[in-house]
Amino acid sequence: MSTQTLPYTVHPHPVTGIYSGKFGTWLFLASEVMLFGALFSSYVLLRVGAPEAPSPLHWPSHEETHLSWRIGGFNTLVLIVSSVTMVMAWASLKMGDFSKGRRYLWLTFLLALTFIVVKLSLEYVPKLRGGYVPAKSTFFSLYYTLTGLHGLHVIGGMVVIGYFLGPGAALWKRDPEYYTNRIECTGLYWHFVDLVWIFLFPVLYLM
Amino acid sequence: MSSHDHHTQGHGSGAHHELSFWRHYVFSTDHKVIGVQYGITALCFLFLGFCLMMMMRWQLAYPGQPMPVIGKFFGEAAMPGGIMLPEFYNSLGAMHGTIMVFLGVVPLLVGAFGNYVMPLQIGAPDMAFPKLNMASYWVFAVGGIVMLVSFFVPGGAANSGWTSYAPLSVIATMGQTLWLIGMVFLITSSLLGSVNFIVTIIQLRAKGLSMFRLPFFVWAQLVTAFLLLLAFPPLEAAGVMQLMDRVAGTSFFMPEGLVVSGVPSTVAGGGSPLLWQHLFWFLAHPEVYVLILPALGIVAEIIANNTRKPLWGYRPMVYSAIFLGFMSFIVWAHHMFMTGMGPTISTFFATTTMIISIPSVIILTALVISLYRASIRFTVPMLFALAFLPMFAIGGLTGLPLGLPASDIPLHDTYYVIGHFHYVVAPGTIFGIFAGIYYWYPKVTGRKMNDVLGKIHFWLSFVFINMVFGPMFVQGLAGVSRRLYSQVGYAHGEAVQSWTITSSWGAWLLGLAQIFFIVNFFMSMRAGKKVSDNPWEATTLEWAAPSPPPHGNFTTPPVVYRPPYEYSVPGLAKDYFPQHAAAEA
Amino acid sequence: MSGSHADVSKHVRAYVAVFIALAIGTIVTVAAAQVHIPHPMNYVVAMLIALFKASLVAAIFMHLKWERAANIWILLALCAVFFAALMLLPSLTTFDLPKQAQRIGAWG
Amino acid sequence: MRLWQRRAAVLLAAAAGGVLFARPLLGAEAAAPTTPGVKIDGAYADWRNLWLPPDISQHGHNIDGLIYFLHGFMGVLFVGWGVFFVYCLFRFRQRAGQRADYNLVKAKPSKYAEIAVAIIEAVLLLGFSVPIWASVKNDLPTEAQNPLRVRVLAEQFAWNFHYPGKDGKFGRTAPQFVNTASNPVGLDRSDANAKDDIVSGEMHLPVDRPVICDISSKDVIHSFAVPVLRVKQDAIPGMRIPVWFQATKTGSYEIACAQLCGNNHYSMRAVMVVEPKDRFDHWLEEKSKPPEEFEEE
Ligand code: HEA
Ligand code: HEA
Ligand code: CUA
Ligand SMILES: [Cu+2]
Repeated sequence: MSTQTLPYTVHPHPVTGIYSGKFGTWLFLASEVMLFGALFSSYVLLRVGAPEAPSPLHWPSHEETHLSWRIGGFNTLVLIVSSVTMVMAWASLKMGDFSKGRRYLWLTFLLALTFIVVKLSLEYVPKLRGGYVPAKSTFFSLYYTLTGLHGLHVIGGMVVIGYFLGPGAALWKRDPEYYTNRIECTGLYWHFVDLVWIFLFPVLYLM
Repeated sequence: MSSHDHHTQGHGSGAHHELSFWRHYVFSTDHKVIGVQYGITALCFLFLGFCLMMMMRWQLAYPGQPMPVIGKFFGEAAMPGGIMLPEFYNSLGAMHGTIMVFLGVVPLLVGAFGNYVMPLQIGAPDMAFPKLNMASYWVFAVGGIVMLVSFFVPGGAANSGWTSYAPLSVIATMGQTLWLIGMVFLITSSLLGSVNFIVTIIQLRAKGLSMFRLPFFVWAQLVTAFLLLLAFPPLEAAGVMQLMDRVAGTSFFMPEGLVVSGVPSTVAGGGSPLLWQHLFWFLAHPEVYVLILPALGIVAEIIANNTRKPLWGYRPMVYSAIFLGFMSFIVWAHHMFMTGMGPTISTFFATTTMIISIPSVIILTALVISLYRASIRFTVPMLFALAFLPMFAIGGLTGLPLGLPASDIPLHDTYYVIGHFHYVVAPGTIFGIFAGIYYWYPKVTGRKMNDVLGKIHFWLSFVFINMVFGPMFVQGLAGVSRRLYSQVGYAHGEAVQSWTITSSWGAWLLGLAQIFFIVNFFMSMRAGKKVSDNPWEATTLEWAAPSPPPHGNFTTPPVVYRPPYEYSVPGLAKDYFPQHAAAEA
Repeated sequence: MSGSHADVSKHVRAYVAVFIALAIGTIVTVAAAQVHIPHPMNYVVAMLIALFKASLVAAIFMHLKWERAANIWILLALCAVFFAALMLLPSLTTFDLPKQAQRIGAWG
Repeated sequence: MRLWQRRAAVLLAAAAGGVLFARPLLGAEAAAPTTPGVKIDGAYADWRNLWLPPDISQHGHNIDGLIYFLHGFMGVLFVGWGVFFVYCLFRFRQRAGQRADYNLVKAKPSKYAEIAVAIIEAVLLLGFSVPIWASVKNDLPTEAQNPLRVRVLAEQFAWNFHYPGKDGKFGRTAPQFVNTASNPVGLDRSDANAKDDIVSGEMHLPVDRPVICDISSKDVIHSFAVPVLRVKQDAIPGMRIPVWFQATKTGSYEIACAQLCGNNHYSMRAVMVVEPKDRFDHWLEEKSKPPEEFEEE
């Protein structure tokens, strides 16, 4: 190990009150807000610009989209539960219980997997087979882009969580506090992914 | 995401690891190596962008005439018989803009200068997230390679302008797809970089270095990083949407009822071409301040150093920079006045545009007043920094007629706009970059660049760059549209064609003038005069480190005692008082 | 962040409470959609519920309630302003077009 | 700098300046001809003319006035700062035994100058730009002023001008009727209103009568730009945007495309003929004669 490491990777900066990783994560999330913001903005602009019902280009009613709120609602609950398990993982680690934290992490990972599997097998595949392709209408363009990008974020989260369950776990032995911090940052990201879905669900499935 | 890294090796002078060649020079996590990587790559791209443009200038000056010597290398698809095709011209134009902005200037100002100088100036051992820093460089490199590859696909590189307005870009050839993919990489790289910059500046300042003791350059980098962080994601989203339009047949930007080449289009429609413009300019207006702020930072450093005097109005400058950054997010639609915008919204955007010019005036005024009662040393970096001021003034002032919707009517999308922004980016930003290179070269290499060559480079560049861009205002006022493969088909274009020719000769002579720079740049690495750690007798922290600085930068962590520009302090023997000096040595 | 074990175990109760609130919020969202509120209002209702749920996630799960680092708050404020600009201005621009230009199309 | 270096620099600068002013020597002879047979009127800038082209519109002088004033203002700012700047460069260059002044001047004048800049910008914006823009955008001529309505439909790479004919009503148009050669604007021939409609690739206008152009596009974004009229409006597919103007001088002028629209953007040019009322009516008459050219193929 080297003698001089970077300061504030683990412990909070005395003035700003946070460690660098958390600050960086928040900054990253801010940029994510703008990323999804642009997509939501597109939704708003295209939605208010859409012509009224008789026109073939009118905005599809919720029946016309054939999106099931049951599946969407189920996935919403899955993500909410995964947020709870994520934060519990952190809390357990914070209290020094590594094996409990690990269990919660696994749960989170499996819930994320559930989300993706449900999304793909019950929604994407049947929809695409049924001719509801992205090119069908503005609504479906938005639907696939928004949920697709969100899904990629979920998968990204799974990769990170998987890393901390696998090779990344070694860090716990070296520096438990550092490990816990990294789980906190992962959690911040994970809750953000959940938060995006909280908006996506009503906008796409219920309107 | 968990982007932080526990950096466990390679730091501090105490522990010296033998790094392999690859870890040391290629996949290095040292901010200085990464800075140099960015610098070299970006200079090459800058050179490439310049070459593309010199070819365009031939077609503009002598339309339809075969290009001497070079023409025959390009083959039938681009230049049959040495005569440039319009599609090739458009590719060159779009790629010149893209390369200059995203692969040349931003990586130089932020990736190279920011990365190299900023941590030194704040007395940090490295960036906050060294591995992330390395990742930004490599993501950038991939983006650059994708852009380069796009020249060789069928149909050539993207040819819908650097603005890629839909629907043109959606129906364009394959190069556009690669452009979009490349942009997604470049944007991602900038995002990663900006997170790193902000955290570093906020968290890793040396002891005693409060925010208002930061050199102005660091402030400029901080504001710039925020612009990158919050303005770039919308274009990433827009890029994904345009990719969907091109690849999956969606119609985000495609309205119904299109008839392309006489054939009714099959896309569903319902999209909005203006949506693309909003998302693009939401990025691209802040982007132009990304191009200018760090350059202003460099110029401020050099002016303080060579006037031997504290900067006049340091605090107002900092506040102006912050305000400028903030406002730059809400002026974007001044690029869209001619899309049929109504009076209310156009007034809003025109007002914000006028407001945003005020902080620029304040910064420029402060820099000019800093010369008063100074003791000006006309070193090479100082020459470039001084020339920057009136050149930026011309560019900035010509922004005003563009910012008022009424006077923008005859000027929009003419060469007047081209003149406006080239005055800010070329004799403005590029001069800032040259100034920075001459100024920090001794820090990076331990040697100074040659003075005489530098001065020749400066004077020739100064004269010829005005010869390039001055005539553009004349063309623009005469009504010549931009992005014209040839203007002589128009009577009003033909009338001012001789100015175009002047401009082209200016560009080629400017190119010749760069030989003095390139020779100097490479020659000085071996043959430049060896200099001390602080050859300019400067006060800021980067000069407290050895030249070139070792891993971990400082032999002992520096402590800061005073504001950044304490020059000519009365009662001291030396005319500079470094930030880290406890008392006069 | 709060440090001691006792603190964290107090959080745990909050997490469970928030989970219940979120679950109820989801049910309310779905229920509200079934009663067919007329067009623009249905968005307002749905967004209000979503906003409420999102605030809970941000405040409790993301620890904003306990966060005292000013940086994060400044960042979020900035983000909120630009987000609002991005949401509002493009659509407003479309509405500000002269009447004749609004969504008439090239044909007709 | 040593003396010889300074001399060399001055010499180089002079040489470069010489190149700049010897510009006509660098070969300014005319290249490709403009549209054969059509003489373009209006004394366009030749290379000695450094300013806006002549103005033949009723509203143009307001815009020109604003641009003139702005450039005066910019000139004052530039020269003002520039004089001070150059003065400093000479007066405060480094001299032996002299030190810079550590103390910063209290520069009130700069503050006043900045405030003045802000005020003048506000006046220019609110006093001039906003009213001009409002009149250009909103004060479309009323029926009483008897405006001529023309539908302008852009395509890669041509301008189509669609006149309603005698009945003053535009016929129905739709994309499926488009035929590039015979029916560029997609007129529905079965529509009664379409019978007398006129479609032309050359724009004819009566002088001294308000004109409303509805600008749109079939494919990509173009921009309808008439330099001598001080008119510019993007032609955006999916939108139809009105612009209006009144030409005050007869002659043939150029319509340009100002927005990159593809390979032949550079040649997307049309001629606009402004003529007296009787000539214009005659042209309409001629054009509405039995339309063999309109027959479907
Ligand atoms: C570095 C880049 C940069 C900078 C700093 C600016 C600065 C400004 N720009 Fe520019 N702009 C661009 C890059 C830049 N721009 C680009 C690239 C485009 C075109 C994009 C495209 O379409 O492809 C563009 C286009 C553009 C347009 C759109 C034009 C059109 O398409 O019709 C407008 C309109 O409002 C505009 C306005 C302004 C204004 C008001 C400023 C202001 O911030 C300027 C403020 C500065 C001043 C007012 C100067 C102050 C001077 C003094 C006080 C005198 C001092 C004197 C001496 C020292 C001698 N710009
Ligand atoms: C940062 C941005 C930037 C910069 C620096 C430049 C620099 C230059 N640009 Fe460009 N330009 C754009 C951004 C930029 N441009 C954009 C965005 C467009 C619009 C594109 C579009 O229409 O879509 C454009 C368009 C544009 C046009 C209009 C094309 C058209 O409308 O058809 C022209 C025409 O002359 C032009 C010319 C030039 C010239 C002569 C320079 C010169 O100033 C170049 C000077 C450059 C140097 C002096 C660099 C020298 C570098 C080296 C020598 C490196 C040395 C290397 C090593 C040591 C390794 N540019
Ligand atoms: Cu049509 Cu350019
Ligand atoms: Cu702008």
